[in-house]
Amino acid sequence: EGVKEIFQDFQVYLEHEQKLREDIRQAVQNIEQNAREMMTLLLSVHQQDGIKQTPSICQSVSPMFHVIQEKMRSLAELVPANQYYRFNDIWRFVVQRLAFLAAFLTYLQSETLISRTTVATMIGVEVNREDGFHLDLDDYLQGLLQLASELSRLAVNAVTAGDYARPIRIARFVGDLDAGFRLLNLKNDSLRKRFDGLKYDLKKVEEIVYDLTIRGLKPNETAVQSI
Amino acid sequence: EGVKEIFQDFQVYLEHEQKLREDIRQAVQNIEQNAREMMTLLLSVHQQDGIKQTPSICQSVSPMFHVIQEKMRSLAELVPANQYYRFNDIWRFVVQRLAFLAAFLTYLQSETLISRTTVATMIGVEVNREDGFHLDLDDYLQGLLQLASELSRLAVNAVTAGDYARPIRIARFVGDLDAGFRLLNLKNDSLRKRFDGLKYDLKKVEEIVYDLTIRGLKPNETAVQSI
Amino acid sequence: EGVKEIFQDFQVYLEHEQKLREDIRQAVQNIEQNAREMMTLLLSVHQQDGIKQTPSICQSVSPMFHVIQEKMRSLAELVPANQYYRFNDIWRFVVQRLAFLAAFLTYLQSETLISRTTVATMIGVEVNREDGFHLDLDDYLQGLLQLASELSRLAVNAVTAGDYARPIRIARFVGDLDAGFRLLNLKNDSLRKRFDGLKYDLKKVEEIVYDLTIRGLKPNETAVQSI
Amino acid sequence: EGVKEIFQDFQVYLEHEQKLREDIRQAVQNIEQNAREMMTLLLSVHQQDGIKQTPSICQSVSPMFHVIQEKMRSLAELVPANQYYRFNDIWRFVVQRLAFLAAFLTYLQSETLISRTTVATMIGVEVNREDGFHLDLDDYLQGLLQLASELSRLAVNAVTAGDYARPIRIARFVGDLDAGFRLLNLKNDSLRKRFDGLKYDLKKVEEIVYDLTIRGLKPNETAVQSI
Amino acid sequence: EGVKEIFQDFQVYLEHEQKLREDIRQAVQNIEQNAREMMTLLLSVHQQDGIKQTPSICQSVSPMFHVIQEKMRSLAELVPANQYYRFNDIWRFVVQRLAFLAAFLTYLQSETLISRTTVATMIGVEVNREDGFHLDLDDYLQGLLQLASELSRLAVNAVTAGDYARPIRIARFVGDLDAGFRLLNLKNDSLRKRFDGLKYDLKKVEEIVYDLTIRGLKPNETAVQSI
Amino acid sequence: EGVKEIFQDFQVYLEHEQKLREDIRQAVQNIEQNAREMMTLLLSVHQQDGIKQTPSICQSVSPMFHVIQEKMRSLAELVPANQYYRFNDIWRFVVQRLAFLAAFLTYLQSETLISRTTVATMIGVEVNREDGFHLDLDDYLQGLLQLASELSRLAVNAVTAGDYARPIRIARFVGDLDAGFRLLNLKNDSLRKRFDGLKYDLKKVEEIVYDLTIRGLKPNETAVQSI
Amino acid sequence: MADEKRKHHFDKRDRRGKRKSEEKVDESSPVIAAFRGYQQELDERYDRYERIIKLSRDVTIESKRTIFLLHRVIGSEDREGLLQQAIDKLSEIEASKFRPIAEELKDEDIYQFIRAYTSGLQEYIEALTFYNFLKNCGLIKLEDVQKRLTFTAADDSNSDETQQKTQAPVDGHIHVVIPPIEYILGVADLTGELMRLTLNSVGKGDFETPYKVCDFMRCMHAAFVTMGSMSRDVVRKTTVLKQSLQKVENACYTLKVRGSEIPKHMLINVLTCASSG
Amino acid sequence: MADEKRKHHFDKRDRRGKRKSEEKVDESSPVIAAFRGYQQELDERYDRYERIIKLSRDVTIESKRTIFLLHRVIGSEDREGLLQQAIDKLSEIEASKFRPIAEELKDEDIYQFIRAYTSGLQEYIEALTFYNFLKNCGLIKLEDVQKRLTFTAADDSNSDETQQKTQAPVDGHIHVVIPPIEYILGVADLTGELMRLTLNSVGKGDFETPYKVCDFMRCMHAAFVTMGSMSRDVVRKTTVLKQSLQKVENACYTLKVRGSEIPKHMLINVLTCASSG
Ligand SMILES: [Mn+2]
Ligand SMILES: [Mn+2]
Repeated sequence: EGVKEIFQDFQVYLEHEQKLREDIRQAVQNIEQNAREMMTLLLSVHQQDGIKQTPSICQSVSPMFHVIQEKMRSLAELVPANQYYRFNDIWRFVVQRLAFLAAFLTYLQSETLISRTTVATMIGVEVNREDGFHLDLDDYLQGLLQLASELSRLAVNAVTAGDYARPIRIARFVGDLDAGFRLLNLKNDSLRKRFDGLKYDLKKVEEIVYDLTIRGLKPNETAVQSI
Repeated sequence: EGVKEIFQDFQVYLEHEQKLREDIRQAVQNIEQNAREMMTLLLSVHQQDGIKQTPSICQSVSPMFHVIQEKMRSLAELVPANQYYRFNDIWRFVVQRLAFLAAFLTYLQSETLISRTTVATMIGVEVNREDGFHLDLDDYLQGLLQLASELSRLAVNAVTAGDYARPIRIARFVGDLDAGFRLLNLKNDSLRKRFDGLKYDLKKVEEIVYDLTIRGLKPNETAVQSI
Repeated sequence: EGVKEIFQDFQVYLEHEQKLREDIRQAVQNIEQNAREMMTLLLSVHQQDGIKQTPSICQSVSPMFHVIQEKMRSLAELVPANQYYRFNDIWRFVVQRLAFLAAFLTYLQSETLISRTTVATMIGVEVNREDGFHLDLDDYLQGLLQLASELSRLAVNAVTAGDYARPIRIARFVGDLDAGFRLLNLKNDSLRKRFDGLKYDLKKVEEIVYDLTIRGLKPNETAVQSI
Repeated sequence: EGVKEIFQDFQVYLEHEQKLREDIRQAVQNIEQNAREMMTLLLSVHQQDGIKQTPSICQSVSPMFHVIQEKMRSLAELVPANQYYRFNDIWRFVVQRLAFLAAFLTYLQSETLISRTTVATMIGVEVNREDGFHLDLDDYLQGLLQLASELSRLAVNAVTAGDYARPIRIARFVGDLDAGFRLLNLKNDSLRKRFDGLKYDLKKVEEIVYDLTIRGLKPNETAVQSI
Repeated sequence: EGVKEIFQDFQVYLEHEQKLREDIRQAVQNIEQNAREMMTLLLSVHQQDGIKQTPSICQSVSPMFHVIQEKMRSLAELVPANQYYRFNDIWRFVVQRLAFLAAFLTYLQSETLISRTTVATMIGVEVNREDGFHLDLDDYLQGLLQLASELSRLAVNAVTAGDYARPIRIARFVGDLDAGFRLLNLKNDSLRKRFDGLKYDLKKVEEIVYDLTIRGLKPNETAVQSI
Repeated sequence: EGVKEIFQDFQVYLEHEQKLREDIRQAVQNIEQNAREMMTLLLSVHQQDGIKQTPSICQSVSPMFHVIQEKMRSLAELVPANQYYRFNDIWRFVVQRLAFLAAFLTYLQSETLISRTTVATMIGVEVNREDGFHLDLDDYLQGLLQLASELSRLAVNAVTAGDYARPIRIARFVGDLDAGFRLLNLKNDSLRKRFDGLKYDLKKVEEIVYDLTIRGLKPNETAVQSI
Repeated sequence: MADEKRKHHFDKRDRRGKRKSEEKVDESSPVIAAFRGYQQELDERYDRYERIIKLSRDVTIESKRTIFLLHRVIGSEDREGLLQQAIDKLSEIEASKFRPIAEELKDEDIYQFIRAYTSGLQEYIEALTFYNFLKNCGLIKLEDVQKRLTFTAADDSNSDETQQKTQAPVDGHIHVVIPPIEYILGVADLTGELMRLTLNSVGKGDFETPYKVCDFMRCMHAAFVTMGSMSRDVVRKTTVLKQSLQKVENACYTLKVRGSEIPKHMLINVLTCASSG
Repeated sequence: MADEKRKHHFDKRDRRGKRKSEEKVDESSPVIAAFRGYQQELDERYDRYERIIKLSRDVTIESKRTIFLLHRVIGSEDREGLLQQAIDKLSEIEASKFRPIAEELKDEDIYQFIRAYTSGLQEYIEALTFYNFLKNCGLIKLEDVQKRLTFTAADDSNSDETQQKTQAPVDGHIHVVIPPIEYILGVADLTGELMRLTLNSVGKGDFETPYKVCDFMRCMHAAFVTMGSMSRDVVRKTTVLKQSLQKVENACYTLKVRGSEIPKHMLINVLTCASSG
């Protein structure tokens, strides 16, 4: 029975794969727990008076990325060379969330767009595929799209908190993001779908600027710029 | 023909099972009828002028929980020890609805979050799984999520009814709920899905506060607090 | 922050639940591996000349039930009292398969119908629901239906292997099973559906007996009976 | 609130409908139990030597139709005048089965096709819609199609039992049925679908006749006719 | 309001479309009725002694194609130029059946394979797609596959009727068909699926030839050829 | 082997079909790339100061339709006569987008409603179904609905950019469109669904007019008219 | 109508007669004789079913058109004219579609054919209740709808045929009976149209309709919640109803917050502008 | 190939250049600059993916054709000729389709592109193992399949471009790596073809093949049952495998019972008749 022998090898192969997949899944679940805590902290910026406590919120979240870096490196060690995309689905979600967290934190600190390299550094992975466990471009972009969505919410709450300049700046930032994304020739289904949502985020902030404009609440350009 | 006798025993057994399931279903249907009536009553708070009649609405719904307690206890007696989870699906829906009703009533009375223990007491079931027919944590949480959704609707109608302070308080309450849920690592599919809806409820009430703010309709803090 | 504390308790609770579910799943997967090996062994009876090696095949499978009993008892210990039906779905499939394996082994050894009690004993679980981790009647019946299906296949292969008496005996056995099942008022969807398949298994073996008869290959009654 | 009053009537209407539907369902379940027993008895004609015991089997089933008649009349009393088709779905299945049982019994007794009137009489319902609870033409036809299917199985088992004339007669009978059904311009989905199955039943018995013919086992016409 | 006039034109246009679809559906239903009658007639060739009446059966079916041609031409007139594939699904089924009927009739008359052109002519449609309402290749092929299935049944009944030459000829014909189809790389799902059935038809007729051969019932070549 | 040759022809035919579908798909993908670029350009009208650059934006987009015309004509050449609806699904999406682009461009240039004929000319297809590759009415209407949605967004951004006359004109234009669509009895699901969105677009622009009116920002009629 | 019917039957006999001579069917067989009878019975039922379906389809189309027409009432200068047109259309539907359906259903068990006309009936109820809401601001009762679908038995030339076939009802009336559940489901659909009406009203500067609709729909919602899960259709439509209700509530909310911005003295100005714009 | 590639890239630069001058995009923005880079990266990946998909689609079509061709072996007089044709076709697929795929995958993480070529690869494995079964009556090993999809690195004009872009593998070979699971799934599909082969064999009077196939498939089935539920695909294909196996078992059964009727002396006669008929 040559057939039997041929298949016995596969049994070992499949068991090993299953074990590996299980280990990766556990590592990822562990990271998700951290991400969830960071998320809760960062989102408190939306709460009453939260917008005024931005600096202190950022300060408490910022160091938490060290833990993330460590855990991501442990995760990376589990994955065999050149097999990143074999198990990609398991950590895709949490990496996108981490990219979002890094991008949101950076925005809150400096109102700038975080670069791919910076995200990679903050969450402790490589930038380039050739170097191993890296930040997939798709995941970085997904993080930015989540950022746009969160910012449209922030614009609403900024007005509530009496900050009329911030929505104007957010509108420009999201407009830039939109222009950037429009350059991309997206095929990927989930990225494309999320990108379709950007249109609504942009529309939302445009409408807020409109609301401010028509009521004469829009600050002048100097006031807008001075963060 | 040993086979025949064996199967005849099974037949008796299966008939008994079906009878039991039928009895449970009828008991549950009966409770559903009560729940529906309480629902209709409580929802009248949305009606024009309803919000002003909150106390009298609450007063008429409150005693109806006595009937619920009785009926739930009769239901509990029907379910054999160890078989709570066997028939769980039959009453899951109505228990979630009752949890919602208790939570909504409590909110309308005191604008506080009802505890799991209180829900269990109000609907006449145990708190702990070990004690038999209990309030499953999932069902309690589902009730809270229904509450968030109903409150976002209430915020809309409060504005229409000219009450501009209530939406502000609702926004804070729903924000707290959101922060609470964010701490949980939800797996359960239906709970998770419902939780995704909470994000929209929160956004909705934040936008209402925004609308009030931008038009200068937001009352000052003292006015907001004095319920 | 009463809300926060409450939700943190829930978080602990939910994590414990997930851990438990994960442990049960692993234990079940482990048993599935054993069941698969037993399956492969028992199914070798279909192979050319397999039918003649029935006794030795049975002898190698029979002791493997000891391992099953041990593992099933460990599984049972994992499941808290009252929660059999909560996690039921996880082991339902493997228990049905074990019931089938026990039934098929018994048939091959003695051409008799295994009782529910015997199945329970062989796989190391209780017979009665009240005693905790038990063999659900549905699962036992599912095992019998799988047996009927496998026997109709065996009848085919017996003929190919030149054994013309065995299909006659199988036809009678499956006929008895069919008459037994007909007494039951089945509601359960999956059981009912599988039962509809029994009709085809029976028809199949009847047609085999027909094929043998019309070609004069049917042995006389004495030859049929002497196993 | 005119709306409220208008809808209160419907509440009563719906409750009454639900109650009625429940009562009918119970009555039907009860009849199904009887039908199942009759089924098991009649189908024993397929068993070893069953074909020779046809007369005694028929004798034991025949009087069971008296009980059916009674129960069907009780059922008929539940249904309001001119609302047969409102609740039709509940008893459709069992009536088709009863029609089959009557048709099979009649065939076994006299090898004739039972008429619609006779079926109606045997199961205690009216023939014409105008007279109340009647035998729907569709249900009668469905019973006949079940008969064709059962007869194709009987042809197989008749050969096994050494009766070579019966399949010839069955082939003619099923051929006639097929010719009859071909006259009908069927639209009804389920009837049409079942009718498509008749083609296979016919093919099966044609193949049996073929098997007998080519082996010279086909009896001459006189032998075929003498039942 | 130029807009208004434009949209009123559109409305006329849309109503016309709906009417058109309805008309086509009715025309097709009407043709289906004729096809069903022709089917019943042609299939009577399977009945006892039917095979001997083949010529008269063919004679009565043959002229019925004139009616089909007329009705198909009326149908074709309904379908605007260029829109064959817009409404294709409505007539696909009946055209396949007509293709089968033409193919079966032709086979019964001359034992030859009908060409696509001849089918098109017989049912009154164009051969080439470019010329408008045509016979789609897929539909023609589906008709041929139905033919193979019907011929395997005819081979069985021919033996029963004592005609041993016909199955030999059918086997060759179906073998040729099978070889032809094997040349095609089928993509189309439904066609491929139906084609998978062809091998069972072929197997069946070849088994009949085998049965005849081993019993020395196979006529010599001259007898086979003389139709 | 006449059969063989016939089937070989069929094979050639089938392969040609598959190739054709592939070619069409590629041509469409290619056009989609162009449409995306035109989209990005035209949408830049929403950007800060974009509205003032409308003429130059239009000037750069306008000639791009020449490329579209060429590519659409090449696509049309691929599609054999009479087979438009066979492959319709492949280009439906891009044609709707092109219809929108043509309609938006025309609106930006002259604030008029583009006619179906003009769209057809601009994208290089026929107007009438009879003439082959044409602009389906549904696709034209879908383009108009996309236009309404984009115009409501433009009205918001016009106000932000300080242009108070444009929203008034947009409101009238969208109002006319709405009145036009109301004349249609839509059946088509996707069109109907999209049409339901039109009322939100209309509501939005009418709210802007309201906002301008109550603040006395609405320009007088002369100012509104002078584009 | 009756002539057409007779012709139809004649055709059939003709077809069958012709077939008889051609077919290979053994007419002496009792099976065949019985099935010939079944064929006739089935054909009659199917034909009746088909005729009703066709009428019902027309009812659906015409009712939908009436609903579209009714939506034009909002913001129109010829409100009464449009309402008149609508009720004329509805009367036309009753006379030309429901009367023939009533004739088909005479002495039949309506539940045997209910599926053939349920969608038409529900759409008609939706249209009629919509008309009534616009006209009288309330809900028309089932009895009143039923009255509209009750016709005096025809007294024309073909009455003899009808008389022969069936017993004329004592009161000389024929009906399309409306089972209460059909009424309820039709009314549930009404709420979708009311939601559209509200949104259009807001657009046209009509500030009263939204509040009126909102109140009305809340009552409906309460009624549906109380009815509960008696029927799967009701549950499904209750969900849709709630969604529509929330859209209307949001519209009222918008009106309120926007309205808050109008300087009192401008209010009249705005309203007149809006209605003429 | 390489020329085409370069042309492709050139086209793109051209297109982009033109666009730059026309567009309203603020090129000085760092966001835009970054996204221009992302665009290029995405385009490259998508283009590579598309190219692989196209190649894989061709592989699927050609492999299916090879399988059809192989089915003609049964009952054919030119068995060896057909087998030769088949292996030639397979070699052609390897050279003209898999080599380009291997080039595309060089130095890439194959799992990023596996979905682009999994269906082609499985179909090819199905065809190759089918060929091997007909030729040698056994299962070809994964290593042997892998060897066929291993190519010596091209030494032609465009090697410099490749060299620059990536590190050439030390051994000078490029591969289309076959993950074991792909091999397993391809082999699972083989059983469907074996089932067809059996049924055709019975038709053509070949009495040996069915038994041979039956044995082989039982081994496969045992192997798959033992592997169990490691992957959803495997479970699904195990079910199909079992159905195919039972069809084959039924065919063997038929052969046996039919064979029982042949008078011994006729057996040779029949066999010769059958093979010539
Ligand atoms: Mn509607
Ligand atoms: Mn295959």
